[in-house]
Amino acid sequence: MFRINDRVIDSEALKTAMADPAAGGFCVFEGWVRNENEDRPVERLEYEAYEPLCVTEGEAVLAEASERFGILGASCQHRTGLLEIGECAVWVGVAAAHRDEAFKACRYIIDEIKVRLPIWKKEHYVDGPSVWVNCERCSKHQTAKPGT
Amino acid sequence: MFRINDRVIDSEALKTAMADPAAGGFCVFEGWVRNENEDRPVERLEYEAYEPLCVTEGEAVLAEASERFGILGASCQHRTGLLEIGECAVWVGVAAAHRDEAFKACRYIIDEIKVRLPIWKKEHYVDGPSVWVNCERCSKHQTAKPGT
Amino acid sequence: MKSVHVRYFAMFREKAGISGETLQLDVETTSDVFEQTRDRHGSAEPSAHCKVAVNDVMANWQTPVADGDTVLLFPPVAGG
Amino acid sequence: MKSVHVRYFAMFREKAGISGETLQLDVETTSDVFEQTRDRHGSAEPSAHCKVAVNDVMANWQTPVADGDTVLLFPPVAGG
Repeated sequence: MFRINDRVIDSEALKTAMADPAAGGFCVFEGWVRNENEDRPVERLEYEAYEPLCVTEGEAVLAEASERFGILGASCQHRTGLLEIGECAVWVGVAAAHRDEAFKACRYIIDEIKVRLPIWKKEHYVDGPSVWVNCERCSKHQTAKPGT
Repeated sequence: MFRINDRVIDSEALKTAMADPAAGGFCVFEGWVRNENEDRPVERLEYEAYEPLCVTEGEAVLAEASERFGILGASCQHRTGLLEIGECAVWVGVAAAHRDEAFKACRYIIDEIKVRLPIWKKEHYVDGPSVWVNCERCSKHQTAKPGT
Repeated sequence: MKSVHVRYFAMFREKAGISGETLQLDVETTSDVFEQTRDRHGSAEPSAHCKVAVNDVMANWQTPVADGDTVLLFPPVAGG
Repeated sequence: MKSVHVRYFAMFREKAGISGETLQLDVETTSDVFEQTRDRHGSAEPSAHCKVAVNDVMANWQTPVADGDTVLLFPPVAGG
């Protein structure tokens, strides 16, 4: 299930909901707010999202992962609003019979979430005005390898 | 840090201990006891380990992952003793600046842990006597020899 | 001329100073809407770096726009 | 002849019926210890599928064994 909202991510509850006696491997990715980006100290992040299409696209990404990798379950929650350094901005969990599918599906989901969902990130810096992250650097981000 | 013991794995505590303001990505793998193996229903698992060398090898694996992938932190806990279906047998967590290193290092650690550490797994079946499971790498040779 | 509801997000919204407006536009596709509102959303971004949706369905820059449609203009995304 | 402390684990321990013993063996390497205790640990496993440690340090099947050493015989591992 895909969710996007401004609530703190409860990773234990998300995991518990995925319990499956047929699962032998469980892979999680969490995106944390880090204290710098491209050598500039970051104070906090702000996420804006267009939630209706995030849910549609997010559910599509989870369904694709299920089909491609034959996993038992996948779940994702993304936050919106102001986040402090160290907070979890996005959580992806995948349960599978074996670890290979779990890792591959988890990576697929976070990679797709980052480039397909209408979500925007504003960095509030210690030393200057806030900046929408990809807007100033998108050419590089679009053509180069995925960042964090 | 690598730990091996018979205590229930507290994944939240393990994660909290890895908090790092420079981390943007956190990848976890959990190995869960699943209810069947090669089409035989499994009732529970029993892990035996030679703990002194597990710790030495486990710490070596974590150090290798740090060096190869330039991550910020890595941690692993493995259980011993009797485990029920659905319980977490092994937890691997990796914090890194970016997700690519986090995923690669996490996968490296669990792959190496499974083939290098002196840990043995006995499957207790619903329908017959218990059997020591052999490593994935050797499983083809083993399945040809029932009763060993 | 078509009546098109245009919505701006994130950087586009901040540059336009409004989150949306209804415009009378001579347009065939979403690409035309993007170009004709460029002075409003103020972006130097090429549309290839941006995304677009029509009536809450993800679209592309060749998607036709009909009278009364809502076109959502998304600057480069940065989820995760 | 060397006095060698041999320890058996998991399947080897169960087949030997003991977790370890001290044996007088005419051996040069860990491989010799593995072969000469095969009737005790009862395994048809080739040593290539197994692991060995000497005095709590991971070793290989060419590692020399000295008088008084402790050789740990590990059946195929299955962590995780």
